[in-house]
Amino acid sequence: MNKSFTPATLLEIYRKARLINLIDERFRGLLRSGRLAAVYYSPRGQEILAAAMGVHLQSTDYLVTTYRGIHDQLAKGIPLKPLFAEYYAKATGACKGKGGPMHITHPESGVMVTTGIVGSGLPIANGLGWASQLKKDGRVTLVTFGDGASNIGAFHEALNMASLWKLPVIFLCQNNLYGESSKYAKCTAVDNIAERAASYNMVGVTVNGNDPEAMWRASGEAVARARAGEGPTLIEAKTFRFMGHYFGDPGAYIPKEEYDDHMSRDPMPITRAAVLSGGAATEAELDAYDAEVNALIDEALQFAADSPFPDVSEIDIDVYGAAA
Amino acid sequence: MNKSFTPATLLEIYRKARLINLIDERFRGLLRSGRLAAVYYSPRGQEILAAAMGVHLQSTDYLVTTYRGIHDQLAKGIPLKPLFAEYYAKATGACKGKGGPMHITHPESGVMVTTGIVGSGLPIANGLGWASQLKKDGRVTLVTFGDGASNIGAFHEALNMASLWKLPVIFLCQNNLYGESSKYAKCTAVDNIAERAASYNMVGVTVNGNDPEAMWRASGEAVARARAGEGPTLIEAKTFRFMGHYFGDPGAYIPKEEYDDHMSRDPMPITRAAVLSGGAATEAELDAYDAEVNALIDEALQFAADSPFPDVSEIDIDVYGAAA
Amino acid sequence: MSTATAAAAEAKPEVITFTEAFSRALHDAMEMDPTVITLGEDIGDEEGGGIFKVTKGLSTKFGTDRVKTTPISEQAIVGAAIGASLAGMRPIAEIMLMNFITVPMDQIVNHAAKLRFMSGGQTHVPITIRTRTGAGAGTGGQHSDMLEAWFAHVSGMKVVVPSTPADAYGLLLGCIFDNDPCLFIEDQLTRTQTGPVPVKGEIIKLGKAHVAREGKDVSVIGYGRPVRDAMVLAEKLAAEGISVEVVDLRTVSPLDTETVLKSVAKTGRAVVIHEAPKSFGCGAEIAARIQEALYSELKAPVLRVASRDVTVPFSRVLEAEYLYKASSIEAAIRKTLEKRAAR
Amino acid sequence: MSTATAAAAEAKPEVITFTEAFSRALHDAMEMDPTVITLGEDIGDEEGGGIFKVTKGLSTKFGTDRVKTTPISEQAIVGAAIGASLAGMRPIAEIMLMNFITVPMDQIVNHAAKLRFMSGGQTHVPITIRTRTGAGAGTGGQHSDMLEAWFAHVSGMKVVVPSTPADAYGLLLGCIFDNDPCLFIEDQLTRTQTGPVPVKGEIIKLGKAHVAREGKDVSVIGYGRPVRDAMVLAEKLAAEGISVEVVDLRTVSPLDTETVLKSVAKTGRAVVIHEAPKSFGCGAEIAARIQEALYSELKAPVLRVASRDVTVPFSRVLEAEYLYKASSIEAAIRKTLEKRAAR
Ligand SMILES: Cc1ncc(C[n+]2csc(CCOP(=O)(O)OP(=O)(O)O)c2C)c(N)n1
Ligand SMILES: Cc1ncc(C[n+]2csc(CCOP(=O)(O)OP(=O)(O)O)c2C)c(N)n1
Ligand SMILES: [Mg+2]
Ligand SMILES: [Mg+2]
Repeated sequence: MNKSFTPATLLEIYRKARLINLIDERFRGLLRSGRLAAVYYSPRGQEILAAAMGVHLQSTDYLVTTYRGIHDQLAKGIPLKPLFAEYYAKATGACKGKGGPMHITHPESGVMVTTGIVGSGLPIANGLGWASQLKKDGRVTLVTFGDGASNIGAFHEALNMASLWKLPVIFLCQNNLYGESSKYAKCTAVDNIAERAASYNMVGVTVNGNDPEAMWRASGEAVARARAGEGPTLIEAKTFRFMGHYFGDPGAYIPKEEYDDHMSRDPMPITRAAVLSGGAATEAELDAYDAEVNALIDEALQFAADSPFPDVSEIDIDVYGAAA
Repeated sequence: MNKSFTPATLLEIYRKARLINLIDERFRGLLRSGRLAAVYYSPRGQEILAAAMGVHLQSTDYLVTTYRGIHDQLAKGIPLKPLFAEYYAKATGACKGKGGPMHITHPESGVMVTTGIVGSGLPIANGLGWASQLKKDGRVTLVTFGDGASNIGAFHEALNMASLWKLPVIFLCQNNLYGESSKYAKCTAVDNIAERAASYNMVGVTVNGNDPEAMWRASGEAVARARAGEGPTLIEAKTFRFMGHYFGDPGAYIPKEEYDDHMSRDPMPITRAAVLSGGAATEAELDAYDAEVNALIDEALQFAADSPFPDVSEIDIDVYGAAA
Repeated sequence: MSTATAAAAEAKPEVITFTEAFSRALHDAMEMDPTVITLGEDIGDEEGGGIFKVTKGLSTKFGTDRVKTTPISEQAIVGAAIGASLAGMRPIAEIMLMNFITVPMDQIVNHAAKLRFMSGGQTHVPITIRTRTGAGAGTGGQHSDMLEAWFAHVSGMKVVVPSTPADAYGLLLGCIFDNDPCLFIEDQLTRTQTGPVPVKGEIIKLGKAHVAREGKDVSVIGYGRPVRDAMVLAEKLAAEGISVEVVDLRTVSPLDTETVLKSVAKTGRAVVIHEAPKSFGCGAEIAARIQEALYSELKAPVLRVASRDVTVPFSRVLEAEYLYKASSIEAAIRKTLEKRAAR
Repeated sequence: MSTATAAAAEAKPEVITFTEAFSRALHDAMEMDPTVITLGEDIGDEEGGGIFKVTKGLSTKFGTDRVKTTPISEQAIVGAAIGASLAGMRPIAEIMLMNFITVPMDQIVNHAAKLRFMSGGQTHVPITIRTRTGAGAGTGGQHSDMLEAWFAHVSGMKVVVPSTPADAYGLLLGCIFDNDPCLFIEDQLTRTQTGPVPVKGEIIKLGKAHVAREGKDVSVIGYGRPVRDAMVLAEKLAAEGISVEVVDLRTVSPLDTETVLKSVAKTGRAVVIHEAPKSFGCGAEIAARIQEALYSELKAPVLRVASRDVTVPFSRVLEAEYLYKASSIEAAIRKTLEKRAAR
């Protein structure tokens, strides 16, 4: 795929990433002030990679993500109201308040599974890909996971099967250098996770996930490969987790120099500057976009806040379906 | 390790392999005639690799093997009487007739675990290696498994951990090209399993397991590496399974040409010829060895046949130990 | 009989084995519905159609896209079934033997069973996991376990165990076309035993127990292999004038409490049977429900007959000692009939 | 009091939390016995000493060879514990949350629990698997399950659930120094609650239930968190003249039937409680044994109070509805005391 990376594409990526960024900031504010009480795994620092992948996907494509998945879900196009309402545990939430942040599901936007179990999304993604292969619907399945997940058995079984069956699946490993409080090198006996693709005769690429163009190219190639029926790809997007594992994690285990070094390369301001220097948008336009997004956030938060909690009768619903 | 491969070493390997070979032939005869009734997974064709590894090990080293493990157990030095009696389900069996062929255990000869679950021995081997590392007892742990096992999650988790912790473990994959009735290529998305070692920064070697010298060198290097505390090795020993998956399996799924081609390279007669041409032994001496082994087999079979079945009271013993 | 019916009789044997019943259900389901697909180890015809030949012919007839032989990767097998079901398929995943189901427990319990609820009903997981097991084959501790109690304890799952070939056919179809994850357990010991031929395409709905034999003195409640023993015993005891009612649960979970209580309310006595070890097994739940609901009606304590609380031994002598015995079922039935001081 | 005892009192606080109790048991065990080692995700001090700080200080004090932070590889974690135990060590494996124990089920069930039996007693597996769980924290369907019933159904395993910090300390030591594989379950909801300080090094032997409060009208039998509710209720009901005996199982399996039956034989009434969903849970086994052994002594059916048979919901409104309620325990106690027609 040698489509050229235009300023317009950069802007599109920035806008998606900025949406994620503004929502994450707002959520952390709400959590800090106690107005929102929910488990929360901030995607801060990982916005660009999700956005650069997202611009290649259609709403009919499938996404399987994790507890740290709000950036993937937003990049996939999930609407704010059902998403926020689910965080607020409300009846109007995507999952009626029954799933919560770790289990966001929204089939209309292709968000099929959000799992709280490390590595478990990968085998499921294969099944979605198998169905697409059978139906010849041309859909691509994106499954995202962390560096720590690359050490669990499900990763191995899933990549081997995906390669054997040439499934239209993209395995996106977001290597943010930590799994909870454990350092990458202490848990992962390989320099670059993408090298593991060789164990499955699979294409594997390591890319700087915080570089919009590099991430956009790697993603585009993987999506094109999948759509063409040429099989899966393992993308390792190097990035960093700025806000600790979960909201409230002081991240004391991260050496200050390491943290500052990454912070100094925060992809959001860098990308914003690139958009401006590229001429795709002016300061004023970007500020206007922020205002626009903030208005949407306000509206969705209001919706979530105003919505009722699920009725207790919901407890016995959705346990089993109507018998076939 | 550049010890030279002498005719004496070849003879030693041949003798171990021949012991396995003669016992396997006898067992299949007994099963055919119905005088032995037990699940049996023949190692026919895989004798040399087990023997060439075995000559490097001491009785204090640990072995973790599988249902197809009789060649590994014999190469490790398990005595015939408790082994045969266990196949005969007798009270004098290594496991008092409670474990059976798939669960042979004999700590005195280092046979710590025999599992019937594919891939499950690998994580356990790491623990034995960890204990040796803590005790600094210089022991090596050998864990053997098949090509099919290289596709299960436990394989991945175990190799990653072994490499991170530099454990004194040797992962010996006996690639006999089939997992039950499934062909290697249909299940395993890599040309050579040893390539998977790269996913764990581990040394990986693919060797012709039916070639005594090549297998002896690869094994010696791995054992030396483990003893020196330089970490684990993944050895892929290419071989072939001549007698189907289990005793009674007609092996109809193996194309005749493929089978005949491998049969024409049966390592037992070839190695016997090499021993003779190498001058380490004469026809007469090898025949005498066979007679000697057959006498031991007769004796052990008699012992097994004459032994009593376990008393029914055994049912409630060995469920829990005496409280600490 | 007319030559026509004679021909029909010829064309269609009077009985089939469990294996044939499992196989027919798979063939018919795949024929009935193109969304039915299946995967598992060695199931394709290139591999001989499965270790017990249950899937023989499927890959040839329906193609290797719908019938996939997999690597030895149980987590990937169940995960693929789940994912495909989310996209509208009805996958059937084979786990060769039940002890290997310990490998994909996360996929089954944390995902298949919970996704409908956690998604607020937006998605559901209509998969069937076929597995086989059973003690008595001399395969020892890691190849014989009945673990159905684990899954019965997991809401969202359905657990089904047939006791006749006809039930096996109808219930397997019931699982395949049910809209929730079903665990279907095949007994490896009785697989060559025969029974009447089921009606093609006739589904047995899940969740209903079946009164396999009516009686008035004591209710024997169970599922799977032991129910076959109970039917034989019931016949034998009838000669002595002891009238045994046999309730075959068919679906172990969700449990059809209504049918069970109706029977025991009538007989006043209950013996609960299963092959799995007794302690913390499914029989405990059945007994607990009966004694709670029918305290005043019970003429005797609810008794349980099951296998011993130990690992399945290899040696036949010990394996026989491990396994529940028909004689123990008979003894339990007689015990419930003994006179006893009323409370 | 003398200045000496005053100083002692100062040096040693009167109460400790569950978390402190777990932590002390680990520290003391590693100090007492050099073969005690531990591994798990994020447990080292470089990682902050574990998500709830239970393992804090261990790696610094005993070294990173004996205290190993692992990759996210539960099968490898439990397998390594098993292997090391076969070589004479006493490993403690931490599975961060109980839902993740679905991943290493094969290692636990097919290996840890069976090796002693399958080897004819030549080897055994003295490992302790520490895990934590519990609903009420708003973490939803994949982070709250109580799955102890699965393990209670597996012979060879011991399942332990403490209800006080002192028990937590003594029972965790009991698991570590026991010669069989033990599953030790820590409740994440009560971890900051306090109780009397245990005696250093004092082991509570496994397999014995504890009569936490004597009474004569009704026996409340359970383990873990609900036992704490029962103790409060017993106090409250005593004021009304209802004398409640509370039996804390401590070891869920193997079950101390003797102590349970002794209590119910005395009171004639039983209420069985646990947090896990009711159906096919451990309470069923307890109820089944009681009704079988004490048919004539029971003055009322054995009642069970447990959580709902559904996935743990995220929304607090629903989560509260899912969870067993102290009020339900009280209602059950009163129900067993109602007059009823004798049989
Ligand atoms: C099987 C399993 N083990 C452990 C956990 C606990 N856990 C949740 S997130 C996490 C770290 C995951 O790290 P990584 O895969 O790098 O993803 P990240 O959080 O960095 O995005 C762990 C250990 C889990 N959820 N599932
Ligand atoms: C987890 C698990 N899945 C499936 C099986 C059934 N099974 C037993 S042996 C076998 C084939 C193993 O093939 P391979 O690893 O190549 O070893 P080989 O038998 O060829 O020596 C299978 C699928 C099992 N024992 N364990
Ligand atoms: Mg990470
Ligand atoms: Mg093989």
